[in-house]
Amino acid sequence: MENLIAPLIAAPLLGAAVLLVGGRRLDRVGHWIGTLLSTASFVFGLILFADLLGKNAEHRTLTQHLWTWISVGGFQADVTFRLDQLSMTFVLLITGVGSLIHLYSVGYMEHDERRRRFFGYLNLFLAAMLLLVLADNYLLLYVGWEGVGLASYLLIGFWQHKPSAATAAKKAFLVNRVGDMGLSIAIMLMFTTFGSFAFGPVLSHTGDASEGKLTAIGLMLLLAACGKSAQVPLQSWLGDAMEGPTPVSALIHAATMVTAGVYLIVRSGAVFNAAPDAQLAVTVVGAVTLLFGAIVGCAKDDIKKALAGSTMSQIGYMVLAAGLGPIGYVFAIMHLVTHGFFKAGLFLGAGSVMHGMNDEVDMRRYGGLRKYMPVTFITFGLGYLAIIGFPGLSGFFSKDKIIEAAFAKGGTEGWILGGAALLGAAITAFYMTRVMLMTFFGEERWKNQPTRSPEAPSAEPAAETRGEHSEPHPHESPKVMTIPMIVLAVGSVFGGAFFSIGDRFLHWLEPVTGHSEGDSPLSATAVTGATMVCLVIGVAIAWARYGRKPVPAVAPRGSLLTRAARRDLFQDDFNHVVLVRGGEHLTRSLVYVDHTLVDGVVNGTAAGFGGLSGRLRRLQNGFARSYAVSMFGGAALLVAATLLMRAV
Amino acid sequence: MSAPAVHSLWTTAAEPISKIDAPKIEYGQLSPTLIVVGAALIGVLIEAFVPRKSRYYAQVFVSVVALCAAFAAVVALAADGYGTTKAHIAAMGAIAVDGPALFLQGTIVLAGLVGLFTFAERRLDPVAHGSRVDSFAAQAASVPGSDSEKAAVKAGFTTTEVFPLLLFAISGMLIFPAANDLLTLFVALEVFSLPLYLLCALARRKRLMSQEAAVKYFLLGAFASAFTLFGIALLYGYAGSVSYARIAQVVDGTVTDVDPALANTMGNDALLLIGGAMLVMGLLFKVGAVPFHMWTPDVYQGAPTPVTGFMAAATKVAAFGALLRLLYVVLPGLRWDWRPVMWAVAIITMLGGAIVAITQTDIKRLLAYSSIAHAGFILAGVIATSKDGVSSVLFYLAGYSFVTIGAFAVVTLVRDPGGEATHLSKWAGLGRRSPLVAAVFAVFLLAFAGIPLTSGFAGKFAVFKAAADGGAVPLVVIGVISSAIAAFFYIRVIVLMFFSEPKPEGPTVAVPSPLTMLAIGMGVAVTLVLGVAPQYFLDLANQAGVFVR
Amino acid sequence: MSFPLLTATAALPALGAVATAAVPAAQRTAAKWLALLVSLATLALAITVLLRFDPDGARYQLTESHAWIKDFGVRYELGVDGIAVALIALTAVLIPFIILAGWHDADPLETGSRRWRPTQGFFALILAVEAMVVISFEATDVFLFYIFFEAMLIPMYFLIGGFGDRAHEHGEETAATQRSYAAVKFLLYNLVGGLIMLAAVIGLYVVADNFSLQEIASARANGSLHMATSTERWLFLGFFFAFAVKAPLWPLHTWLPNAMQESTAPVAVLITAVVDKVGTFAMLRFCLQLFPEASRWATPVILVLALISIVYGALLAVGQRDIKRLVAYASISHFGFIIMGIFAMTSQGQSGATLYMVNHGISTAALMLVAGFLISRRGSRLIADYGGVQKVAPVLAGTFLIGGLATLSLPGLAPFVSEFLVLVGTFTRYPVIGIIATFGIVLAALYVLVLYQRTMTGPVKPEVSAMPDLRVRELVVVAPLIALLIFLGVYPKPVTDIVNPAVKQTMSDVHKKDPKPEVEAAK
Amino acid sequence: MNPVNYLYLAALLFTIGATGVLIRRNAIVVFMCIELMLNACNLAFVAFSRMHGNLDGQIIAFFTMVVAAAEVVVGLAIIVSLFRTRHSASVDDASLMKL
Repeated sequence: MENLIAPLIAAPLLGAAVLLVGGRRLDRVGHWIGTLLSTASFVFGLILFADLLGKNAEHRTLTQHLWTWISVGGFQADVTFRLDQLSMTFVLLITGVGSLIHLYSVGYMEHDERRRRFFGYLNLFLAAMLLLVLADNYLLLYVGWEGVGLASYLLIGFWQHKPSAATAAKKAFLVNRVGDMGLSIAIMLMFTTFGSFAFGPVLSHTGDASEGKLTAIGLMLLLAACGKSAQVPLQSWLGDAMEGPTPVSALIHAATMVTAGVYLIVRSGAVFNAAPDAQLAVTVVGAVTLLFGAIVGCAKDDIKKALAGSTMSQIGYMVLAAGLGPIGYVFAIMHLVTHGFFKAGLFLGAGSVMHGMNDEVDMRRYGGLRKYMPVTFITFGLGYLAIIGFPGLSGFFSKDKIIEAAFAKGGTEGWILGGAALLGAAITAFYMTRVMLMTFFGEERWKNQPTRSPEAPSAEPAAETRGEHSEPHPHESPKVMTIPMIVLAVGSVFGGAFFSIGDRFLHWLEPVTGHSEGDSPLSATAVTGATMVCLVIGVAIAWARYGRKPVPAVAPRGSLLTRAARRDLFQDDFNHVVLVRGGEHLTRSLVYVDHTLVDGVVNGTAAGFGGLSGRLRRLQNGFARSYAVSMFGGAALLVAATLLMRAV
Repeated sequence: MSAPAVHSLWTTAAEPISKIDAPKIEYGQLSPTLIVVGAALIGVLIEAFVPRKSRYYAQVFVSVVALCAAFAAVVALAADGYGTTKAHIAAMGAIAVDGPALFLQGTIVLAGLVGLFTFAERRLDPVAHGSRVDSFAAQAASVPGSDSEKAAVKAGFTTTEVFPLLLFAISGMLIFPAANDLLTLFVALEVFSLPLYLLCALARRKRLMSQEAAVKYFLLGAFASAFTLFGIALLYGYAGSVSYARIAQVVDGTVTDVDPALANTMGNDALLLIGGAMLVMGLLFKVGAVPFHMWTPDVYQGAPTPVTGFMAAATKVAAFGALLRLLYVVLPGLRWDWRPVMWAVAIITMLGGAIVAITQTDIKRLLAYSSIAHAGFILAGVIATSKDGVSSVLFYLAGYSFVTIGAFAVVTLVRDPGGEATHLSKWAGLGRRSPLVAAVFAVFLLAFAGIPLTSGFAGKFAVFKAAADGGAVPLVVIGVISSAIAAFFYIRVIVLMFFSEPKPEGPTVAVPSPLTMLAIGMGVAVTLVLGVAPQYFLDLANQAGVFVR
Repeated sequence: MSFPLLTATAALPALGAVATAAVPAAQRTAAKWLALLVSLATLALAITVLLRFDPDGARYQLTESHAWIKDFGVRYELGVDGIAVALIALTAVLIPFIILAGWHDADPLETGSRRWRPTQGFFALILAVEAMVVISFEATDVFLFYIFFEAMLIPMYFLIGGFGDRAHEHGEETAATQRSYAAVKFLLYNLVGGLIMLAAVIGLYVVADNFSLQEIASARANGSLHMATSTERWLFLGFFFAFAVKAPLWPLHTWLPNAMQESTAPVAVLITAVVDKVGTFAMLRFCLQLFPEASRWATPVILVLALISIVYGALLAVGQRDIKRLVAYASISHFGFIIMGIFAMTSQGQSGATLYMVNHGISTAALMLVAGFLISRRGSRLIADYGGVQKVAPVLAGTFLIGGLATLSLPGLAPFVSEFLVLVGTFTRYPVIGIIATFGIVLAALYVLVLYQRTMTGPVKPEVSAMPDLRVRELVVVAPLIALLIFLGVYPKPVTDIVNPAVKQTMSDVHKKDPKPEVEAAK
Repeated sequence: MNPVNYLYLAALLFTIGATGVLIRRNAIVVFMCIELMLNACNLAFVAFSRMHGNLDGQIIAFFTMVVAAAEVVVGLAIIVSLFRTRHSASVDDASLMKL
């Protein structure tokens, strides 16, 4: 049965190869090939899942060894796959959501002449992501890790003729590279510590290693996670990543890739368990990010950017949970899965809205769309309820558990983290309600709109290919797009309940991640109650600001905080000033140094000899008598020297 | 009369008339020299009696035959073992017949032969009034630009005297490294210098420069030989004899019969040191070592290019040969005195030659300075004072002389209306015009620069190796540095020839007669053979590495 | 006596060079085909060497030994270990692509007489370089190696100075002067290095009295040949200097940007992918084997210099405005990695370094050759002159991107394996240096992606709007290279298996062992 | 009289000759100075010959004379031709070639 793991990856990889090498002749069928292969991989996933369920909990780990990749001295890296409950969960999420989004893209990218390549990239992403979660050692994981980075680079920059897209893609890759640095250093540390970097040896020997080493490894892994999962301080790329086509944002930058960081941390749980300092760092990063993202999310008028902020914040929750150790691992993954459903749904909804609105992304130009695109409205609305944690929907279960766990951490830490989580919940409720209201309620601001203000965010120029820039005629999207949305909506409604009833998910995952009940200072009900209160407050404020009074079509200046949030709390400006400008100056000065100093020394020596030569040749003045003088002098010297030699 | 004094060819006349015994001369072993001298005399007779028309051919014929015969003789002697086992001192102590002597004589004769080819070249200069002319003045006596000169040119005169002069010079050079007493040394020095002075003055074009070169060369040369002679006098005063062996004995203090009468002067080290220094100075002048080098650029530039080539090659060989013999046979006991001094000379010669060459703009001057630098490299080998040193120098000289003649032969090919186009700017883009000539010249330059797979590298390696073995590591390092500097200007010429666009009014490359082709061809052949498979010649040099005492 | 395979591998291209040069002026195309065929035949021979080589056999195999210049203690001694085999294979693989890529680079300009035959010369010189590189990989006699190490400069020099990009932003006149400047700079730099090495070679002879690598190494090992510490260090420095110039190592690197910038892309590849490898190879074979103590003594300094090369080269690459210069500085950074790996003195480091030489050769070839195709289309090397190429020439852009990704050593492509091995190998012994070096991978991403963004993405520049996509010949050049990159990326075993034993030997030469991990967790 | 004095004289003459070569312009005079140096050498030879009581020195002196004569022949020929070309025998005028 484990022989089915490789095909799991191979299918989308094959798709990518065929679609990218195949060339124009595949243009007509390309997207169907892509969808087919990703679905195939999903089917493999289901078969394997069934197989795992058939086994009892202890034997639910399949490994498949293909070949030895690198072997030098003690350095041994195999191409081996490991399928256990954790990776299984991801496989299903990735291939499932992935296939849905493939389907959606068939409609969404219909008018793009480079659709074939788009699907090639999507397949490439699936393959890399699957490799990431199925790898049995960190180096192989690293391959997938950078592979998804590449795929996201290609997809963010898919509309390369847009400089903003190209820049965003580059930025995403670079920031991720910083994270990757962390991962590679972590691997080196593992090698020096354990003489190996395969999951088995490393995770089973954490007990024997010094805590210092483990903390170092943990922190490096955290750095990697920050890069991939857009956690503070490496979060800056996610907002710009929205330059990519919306399905990409849904799949890569909401459902799957950005959650890889969480996977890494949970997977390396053994390391973190043995390195409390590293764990603390993780929780802090998580808490900070969940607030950061939420705040940013509140201020964005670009619907995708707002959702991006929320993604950041939700992943913050997961990281926080993962940082809590065995208390939180399971819930981190659980939230990850539910989030995969509803956030993907939300993005697809947003895409559908834009699809109907000439790719308008400025929510201030939406309003009252519910009657024009009912399906989108309903699915989006369900996703909305799910994410804010409306009782009964999936977000409610998963997020609530995390908040509990945060308190269960105990001590002041517990209170702080829990408080942050609660606050986050409130803000989430606020900005999501804001999005909801601005998009589907209120008066129709897109009617007889003035010429768009230049600074207003303009998105997908596929518009050029796809119809005119006249007043939009909102309309529902075709089936091929709505069906995935519906499916995801269903998931986001029932997922949480399904997982939590009887702790299904807990029992499923526990063998891998381990689990322990913290001693919460608050009872579960208390936490839930608090969460509910926060939720209501958030919604209320949002309704007060955007539901009751009309939304101005041009963004008001807003409070200092708002403006800060619009500018991502100045994080980009900081990067720009410190890193970009500084880097430019550094390189420019180095170029100068290389040319004048290093090269100058060489040319200088040459010039020096030239000058010396010029001086010396003047002695050759053409007068025989001066030649005679030199001879005479020479003879004198010769004699003198000889005598001197004898004298001394 | 004290018996020991009576040992030398020159003093037999002092014997009482009654029992005169003819000096014993091993003609066979001196045959190379004698053949050349004889040919030279025949050449004089030809000048006297053969009608002008056929003189050229007669001269060339005689010279070629003579030189070939001389070389054959050298080879025969060597094969006969005179280079090794039978090595001894001939002509009553006047001339040594031993390895170095034969090796150098062979080199000189061959160099002379190749030089002769370039002398005899008559295709390069445009035909003057229906008669082919070589690169020598129509009539040396006539004033440049005067009617007499025009008349001479019109009459199609050529200075066929150059051939006997060449032969005389060669004969002198043959004796020079073989000379085994100071008088012979001096006579040989003059015998090959005087013809060269004259040859320098005989250029067909740019006669002013030619004459100036001759004057400078002559005056400075005479000046130098005066020093040499005084040095000889002092050494004679020191040792009471001019025979190398005798002086060496006195220097070593191994002399058996000290005549009390001489005690006051004999063994007076001041005499020895000053004399030795002056003598060495005379030789250093000939090899063109700094600071006695200043004549080289001017003379090389002014002299007719074939003469320059011959001079640059053969003179160096002969002079270094003599220097070796002097330092290894006469003054080895003085090693600790002259070595440091020679170190200094070698260093400033290497660096000076290389550095000044960088900014040269005339190809002949450039080659002159490069020859100075090479003199420095060879000196490094001379200083090694070991058998290796000797053989390495011999090898270097053999390789170097052919490269030099070849290079100057190429220079004669590049011409413009004013004669040879020696200014470097004129050489721009030569590689585009006539890739073959440029390539050949490039090969010579690379050999000069000591790039592997050329004789230059093998020689340089041999010399430096000997020097390093002799403990002169700093000398090697400086040698390496100066060869790096030298590489710079050789490369400059290559860049000029290949990488710069040819000038529209650039020079033309004359198609030479087989003679010059032969000269150049031999140059290339020797360069590559000595570069790729030097072993055989290294063996030769090794066997030839021992001086007879 | 068995068939002298190694000699043949070196002699074939040499003869081919002569033959190519002899092709009459009119038959230009014939010369090209001849050169191509010869290079392919050489490839065949190289593959035979690869197959005949037994990784677990004697250290040096297929050895040949003949007396040459016994006066200098020089023998004509050939023999290959795993490292040499790998590099010979690399050379033999790359040359055909170089020839094919340079197919039209040397078609004669109008100037010059009919006797001026640049095309024949161009391909003859390339083959000559191949011959010399191959034999210097094979030589196990220091002197023999030195001779070809030096002689190599001459054909390279003519290739750089004689043949440049067709179109030059400042016109042919300036181009010529800049070219010859670059050529002279290249030659003098390397000649100075070589001459200093010559002094060391002579010194070695004075000490060891022969030049046979094996004899000297074994004599040193069994103590029968003693070197004073200072002597050994001086000799080491003499050798290392030459190799560091060739490699090139900061601060001796400045000749490389000029040389690569001015020469045509194929020649640039020849320089950085093939010829420079001789330098790093020689460090591994000669410095470490002949002077183990001195090597260990110099390690810290060399590592720091290598580290500077890595960061410095990458930073300068970021700052370049000229595509070829950018690649050149990138190569400097990569050579930093190679040298670091060699002197980290761990098996991962040295195997990684060897693998790196191979991979860097292939990846640079891919990137540079595509860049060359790009430049030949637009007639400018300036990044600013491009933009939006991706839209008009997607295949070109794609291959260019893959080359770039290889250069930034993306996992899955060959360079990643070697780079990671070098990093790990360094890290295990020198953690700090390893970590700082890791910054190199971020900078690499920076310069590659900036280059790609500026040239390939964004709105289409009018000058490039009519740019044709890759032609068949060009695809034939690029596709195999990319295939090779991917293959060695996922399955480097064939190379590592050959290299590892040789590296084990070298490690024992320098009396170094891999540091042990803190916990013995592996199996 | 002590023969050593002759040596001093010889050295003196030699120096005078050398100085002459260095300071005089006229090629002829320079040449004469050289001849003077040669004669100084001869004097030295003869003196030494006397001191050593063997005839080598004297013989050498004769040879020197012969050589000097030959030198005169060649030298004068060159100098005269130079003079006829330039109408001046000044050594310094002949400085076309320099640097």
